[in-house]
Amino acid sequence: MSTESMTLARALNQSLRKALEDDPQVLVMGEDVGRLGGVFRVTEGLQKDFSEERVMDSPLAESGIVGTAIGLALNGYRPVVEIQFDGFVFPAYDQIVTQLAKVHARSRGMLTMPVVIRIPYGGGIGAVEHHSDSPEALFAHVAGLRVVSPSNAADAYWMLQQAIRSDDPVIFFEPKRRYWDTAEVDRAVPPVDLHRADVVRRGTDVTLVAYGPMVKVCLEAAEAAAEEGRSLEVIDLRSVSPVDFDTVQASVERTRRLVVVHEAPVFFGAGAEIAARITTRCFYHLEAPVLRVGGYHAPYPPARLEEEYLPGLDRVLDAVDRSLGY
Amino acid sequence: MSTESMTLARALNQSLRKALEDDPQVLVMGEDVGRLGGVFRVTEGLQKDFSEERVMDSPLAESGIVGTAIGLALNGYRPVVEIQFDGFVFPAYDQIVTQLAKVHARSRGMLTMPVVIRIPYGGGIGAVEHHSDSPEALFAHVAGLRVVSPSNAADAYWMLQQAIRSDDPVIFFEPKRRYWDTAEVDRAVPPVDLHRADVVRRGTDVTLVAYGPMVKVCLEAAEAAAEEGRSLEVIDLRSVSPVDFDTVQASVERTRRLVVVHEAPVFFGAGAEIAARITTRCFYHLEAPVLRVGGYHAPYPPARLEEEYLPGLDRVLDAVDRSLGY
Amino acid sequence: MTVPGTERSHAPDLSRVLSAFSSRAEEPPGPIQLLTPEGTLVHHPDDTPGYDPLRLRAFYRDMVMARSIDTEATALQRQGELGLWPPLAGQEAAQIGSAHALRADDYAFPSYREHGVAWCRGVDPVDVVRLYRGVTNGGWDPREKNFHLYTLVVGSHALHATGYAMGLAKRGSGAAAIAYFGDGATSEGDVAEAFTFAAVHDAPVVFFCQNNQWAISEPVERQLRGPLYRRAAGFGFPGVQVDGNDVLAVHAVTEAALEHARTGNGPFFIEASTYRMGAHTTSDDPTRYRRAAELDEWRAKDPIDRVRTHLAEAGHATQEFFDDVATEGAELALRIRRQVRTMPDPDRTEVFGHVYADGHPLVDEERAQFAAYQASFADQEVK
Amino acid sequence: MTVPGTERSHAPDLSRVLSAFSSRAEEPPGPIQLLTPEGTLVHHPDDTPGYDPLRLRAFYRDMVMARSIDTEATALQRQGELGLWPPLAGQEAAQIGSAHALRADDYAFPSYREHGVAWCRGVDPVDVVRLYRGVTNGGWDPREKNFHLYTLVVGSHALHATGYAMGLAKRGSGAAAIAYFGDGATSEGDVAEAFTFAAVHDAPVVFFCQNNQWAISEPVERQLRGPLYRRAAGFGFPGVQVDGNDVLAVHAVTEAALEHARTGNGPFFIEASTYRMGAHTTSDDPTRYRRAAELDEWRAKDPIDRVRTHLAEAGHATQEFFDDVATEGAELALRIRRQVRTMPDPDRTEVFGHVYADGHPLVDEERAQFAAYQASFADQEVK
Ligand SMILES: Cc1ncc(C[n+]2csc(CCOP(=O)(O)OP(=O)(O)O)c2C)c(N)n1
Ligand SMILES: Cc1ncc(C[n+]2csc(CCOP(=O)(O)OP(=O)(O)O)c2C)c(N)n1
Ligand SMILES: [Mg+2]
Ligand SMILES: [Mg+2]
Repeated sequence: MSTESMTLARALNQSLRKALEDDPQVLVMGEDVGRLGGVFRVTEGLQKDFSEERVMDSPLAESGIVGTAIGLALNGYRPVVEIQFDGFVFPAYDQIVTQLAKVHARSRGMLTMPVVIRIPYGGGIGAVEHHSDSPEALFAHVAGLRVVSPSNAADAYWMLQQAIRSDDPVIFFEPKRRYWDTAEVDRAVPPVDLHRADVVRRGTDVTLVAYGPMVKVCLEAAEAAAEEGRSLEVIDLRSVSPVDFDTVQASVERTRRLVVVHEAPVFFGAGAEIAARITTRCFYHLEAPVLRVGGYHAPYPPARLEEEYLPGLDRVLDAVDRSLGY
Repeated sequence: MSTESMTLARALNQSLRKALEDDPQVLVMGEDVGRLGGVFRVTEGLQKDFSEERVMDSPLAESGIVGTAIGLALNGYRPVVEIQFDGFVFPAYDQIVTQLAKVHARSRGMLTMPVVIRIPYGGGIGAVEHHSDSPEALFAHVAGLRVVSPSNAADAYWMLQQAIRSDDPVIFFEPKRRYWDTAEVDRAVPPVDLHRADVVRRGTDVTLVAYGPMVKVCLEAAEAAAEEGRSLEVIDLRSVSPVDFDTVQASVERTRRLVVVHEAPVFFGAGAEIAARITTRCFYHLEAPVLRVGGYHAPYPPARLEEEYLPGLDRVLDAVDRSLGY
Repeated sequence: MTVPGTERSHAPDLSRVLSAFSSRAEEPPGPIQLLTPEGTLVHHPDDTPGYDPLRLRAFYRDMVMARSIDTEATALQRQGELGLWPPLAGQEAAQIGSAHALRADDYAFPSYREHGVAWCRGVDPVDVVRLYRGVTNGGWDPREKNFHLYTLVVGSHALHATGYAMGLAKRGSGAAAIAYFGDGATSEGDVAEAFTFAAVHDAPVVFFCQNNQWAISEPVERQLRGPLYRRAAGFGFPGVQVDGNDVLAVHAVTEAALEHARTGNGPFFIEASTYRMGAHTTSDDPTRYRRAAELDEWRAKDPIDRVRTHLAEAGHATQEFFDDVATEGAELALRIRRQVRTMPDPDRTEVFGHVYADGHPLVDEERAQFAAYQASFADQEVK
Repeated sequence: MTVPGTERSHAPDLSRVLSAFSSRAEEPPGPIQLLTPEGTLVHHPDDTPGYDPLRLRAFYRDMVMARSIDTEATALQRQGELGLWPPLAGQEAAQIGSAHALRADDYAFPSYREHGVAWCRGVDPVDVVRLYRGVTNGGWDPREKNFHLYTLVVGSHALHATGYAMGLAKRGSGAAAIAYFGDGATSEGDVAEAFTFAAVHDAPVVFFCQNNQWAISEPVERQLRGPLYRRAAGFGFPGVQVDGNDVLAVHAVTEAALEHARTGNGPFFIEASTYRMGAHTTSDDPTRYRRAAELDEWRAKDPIDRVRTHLAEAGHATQEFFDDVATEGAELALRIRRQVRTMPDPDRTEVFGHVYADGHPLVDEERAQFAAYQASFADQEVK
């Protein structure tokens, strides 16, 4: 019996545990990942069971963490790095963009960079500044990186396994406000591809595309819409780079309408790329322009305003209405 | 007689000189900007004429340069920072994204950040790795920043003046392969707004949108197309954040076709945002999807391959053909 | 509210304190200390009468106020009134002693735990609490207080302080900047770059590191090797270690360091050895990573107790004084509580309020859309 | 080609060199030196016969080879065959001396000017030149040579070396890593973070800084205050300054430092004082920022001349040997020239070749579009 109900955070913990067991080259590193088990407890108990050599509390320096992870990867290790919060990945941005992403290309394939960078991201938990950002677009634009985000515990478990096994660097965005959401995880089911989108609800009128924390919002919106007789299809994109455009295209060719939802600011966000490409692929199918629901062009606001800022069910349904209005 | 023919690099030099003369709070800082005058000689002669106090050779540390510029701005100065090459802005990315961009919002308008970050960008000069990147999308996604790029000497002169006078941080991308291109600069003409797009060639069949180094390519493409009886409109976007969508929209409502051209990789690039928004604004006008011509999803290649990598006249015309094929 | 820092202390002679630093051998006997945990004065025996009792009482009062703010805010967080609170308990001497050394025209750059410094700079604690309630990302006018906004990205403000100090020197202001950060922050590249810029520019900036032994769950040994104060020498400027729980020593050392900076001698580094007695923040559970014995050890070195003992034993303060201060602390706590409980949420459109200083079409467009969208609900409600 | 580094030198006793470091007072008389600019041996008078003549001749040969590569590449750039070349002239002793101290299983992380180290690691100079011709961003198999690709983003590879060394220690390999960078690089936060990580993890890494006095147009005084080698002490590990134009001293110090690292004592910092005799790169014009007199001063300290004088005067080498080496250098230059001139451009599809290790639909799609687009021209040409 391999199926078990667990939170998304625990699924990640179990996935790390499995990776550490399966492959002695896997390392876990980051600030407070050791005895504390990370501020979200995702690495809880790992140092105790796998030693300080394999689960390392790093100095408080993100560029140093990623930079030394690159060196460890050059030496045959497979580091899984934790960045404590979304807003603290930027000191490491140079190492990620100019180094990590390019090692494979520069070495003409002679060197691989099996490094996973786990980043709890997004808002909705009432946090202080720099603790609620959604910077995925800033990584998706960079060739050489893979960018993914699970929306539920089962995907969290498996996608992290796949990310660790990938020989490419993977930026692994964890929807922090879903850490405590529970789902069934089947640890025996062979995984689907890391970069495949998943049609999580069938529908006929409008397609909703989301990933990470917004999948749940879209499912709720679809549920609410159903009560009003509208049939929304919901796609969990799962991967932001590359994007599984085939799955989205197939859906839009049926529904003829698309709304993309993410927490990150709309301007230059993932929705732009999806809108541009799907419009090209489905030009003669679309009955309405691809609409986008996301963050505003403003810094993430203080916690008491985040409910206004974050896309919620109502804003998604408003966009659906607008789409159907064409 | 205020009009003078000069290179784009010299126009920038003259603009900096003017700013230093006009406002004692203006400072120039960066690596090698002093005695050397910068590796592209944009700051040539400034330290000699304005002292080491106002034109400062900074230590080799980009985060330090931007971080101290923030401190100087807090103290009433207006620093104009030079980043030596596009690929070296990333060590400063954290200071730009989490600090510079947010000071005004965090202080609820009590503090302003009149900092200009000049970045020579783009390829085409046969440079080594990290010296040919076009990272503008990575800044445009970030609220609180303004992102502009002149395409010619006259705009270079005036846009830099305006950027320095702005109370917001401006990321000023200089098309390095156009540094030596000459144009007439009228130093008396009152500037148009920093963020207005400019229709630089009128046409009726397809609109081309570009900025920085690609404007010239688009103008050449329009010239070549004209010989085959095709009338292309060319818009110099000038500003990547905010984007002057009104000007683009007005054009596309007439031509009904749009091709966006930039050097940066297409995936998650500026073309995506322009395509998404113009498709929404002009949904019933467009005869073809907005097409994008730009860099591939790959690190900028070694110099001997850059001609294949960079969008050139042929690739622009190919996209025009495809657009007209709808 | 006490807003000191404008008059000079009657502390041990600055030059004597400075020479105490410079004559220190490679391996000093320990951090600079003027007041032992037992409340007795050490060093400078010829410095009698030592600190002016007035100043001593001001130290004591502000330390008690800081702890009072901290206790109240922690309670408010537990009651759900705040999203988060990073307690300063244990670090009162480091903060109050150093802040008292600042002049009004000096500019301070705090990190996120400098509630005691904020208090000394005249920032209303309610404004500090406002930040952690999630009402704003700012909270006060930095220029008015010469006290910058809190910076949460660890270490990044060390560079702002350095740049600010470069500006002070440029205009020959004669003032200094001070940057507060923790032991963990010293690992960040930005702090090292700040050292480099400050040294090369002879910037009048004091780097004040509260080494509270922990960066969340990581003990200082995970951040560095060897005595931290020596870091500065590697960058070409002086650094000293001071007993961070000794308000007298902290004050004297900071005053000397600021004077060093203000008089054109460049940057100065202070390592104040202290201890975070509480959790990292209210979200943290320190029992997961540290021993109770360690806490007990440091409790015995409480920064407030020793001043109180000294004041009482030297006859510098009466019971009435202590009672008054206690009352003042309780009243302050009450005021904070009252004001926080009735604190209104920010206006919704605040999201768009200050993204840019100059006009911006995209922000305008989104603000308008947002307003229209909100209005559509109003319509519905009316229906 | 000489590929040394696998046998141990017959140099002055390591322990004696190390103790020479550790007994150094706070203000050392100057950098560690074994061979004066005039070619006479200093220090360790009881160390006769000093370095094995075989080793001395190997040093000399490799330094001449390095200069030969450099001169040829500079010429090729002037003739338009290369896009750029960063000359190493003047830094041969620092590079050859340190590289000879490396064992085959040590791993070196160069910056962009380490052509001499590359040579000693057995990298074909043609592969180095290939990079600056713009044919590739790599050029050789780093794992085969235990010599990493050049890193152009200043300072960032200091962290890679540290991480690599952490890995060496983890598997108890007994080998060390070495990171080469310049004086300017020490300002970058990444280098400071590397120091912190290395110190905290006791990583077997040697930080080898070639202080060539300039970072493009900025003299070292724009980067730091005080002696650079002391930076290490501030991070809790040893640092020494060595005459970087003295191949014997560089070799001895590097060997000691590597041994220190390999035997579990953690990182070591070496400041090799040397001089960039040429331009920063072929795009640079140093006459804009530095005095001719300074260059003359350093010419008198040429690292190759002094070894040659010593070899000749000590009777360790004949004229025939010098002639052979000169011929070898000329032949190498000729081979480089020939191979560069006939070097084919990379295949166009190389752009898409190695973006990812695993499959990637976007890259596949763009590759296919690119191929179709190219084919469309072929069609047109056929028409
Ligand atoms: C760049 C960055 N990385 C990580 C964090 C998360 N974080 C907040 S406080 C902290 C520990 C700071 O320790 P220290 O500098 O010693 O200050 P203290 O909290 O002890 O006062 C960490 C890791 C952050 N705020 N910024
Ligand atoms: C992060 C970064 N910033 C700027 C540059 C541009 N740049 C290349 S070399 C150089 C100077 C390096 O000086 P130093 O470290 O002393 O090495 P040297 O060239 O003298 O060997 C600069 C500023 C760069 N390559 N990387
Ligand atoms: Mg601490
Ligand atoms: Mg140098």
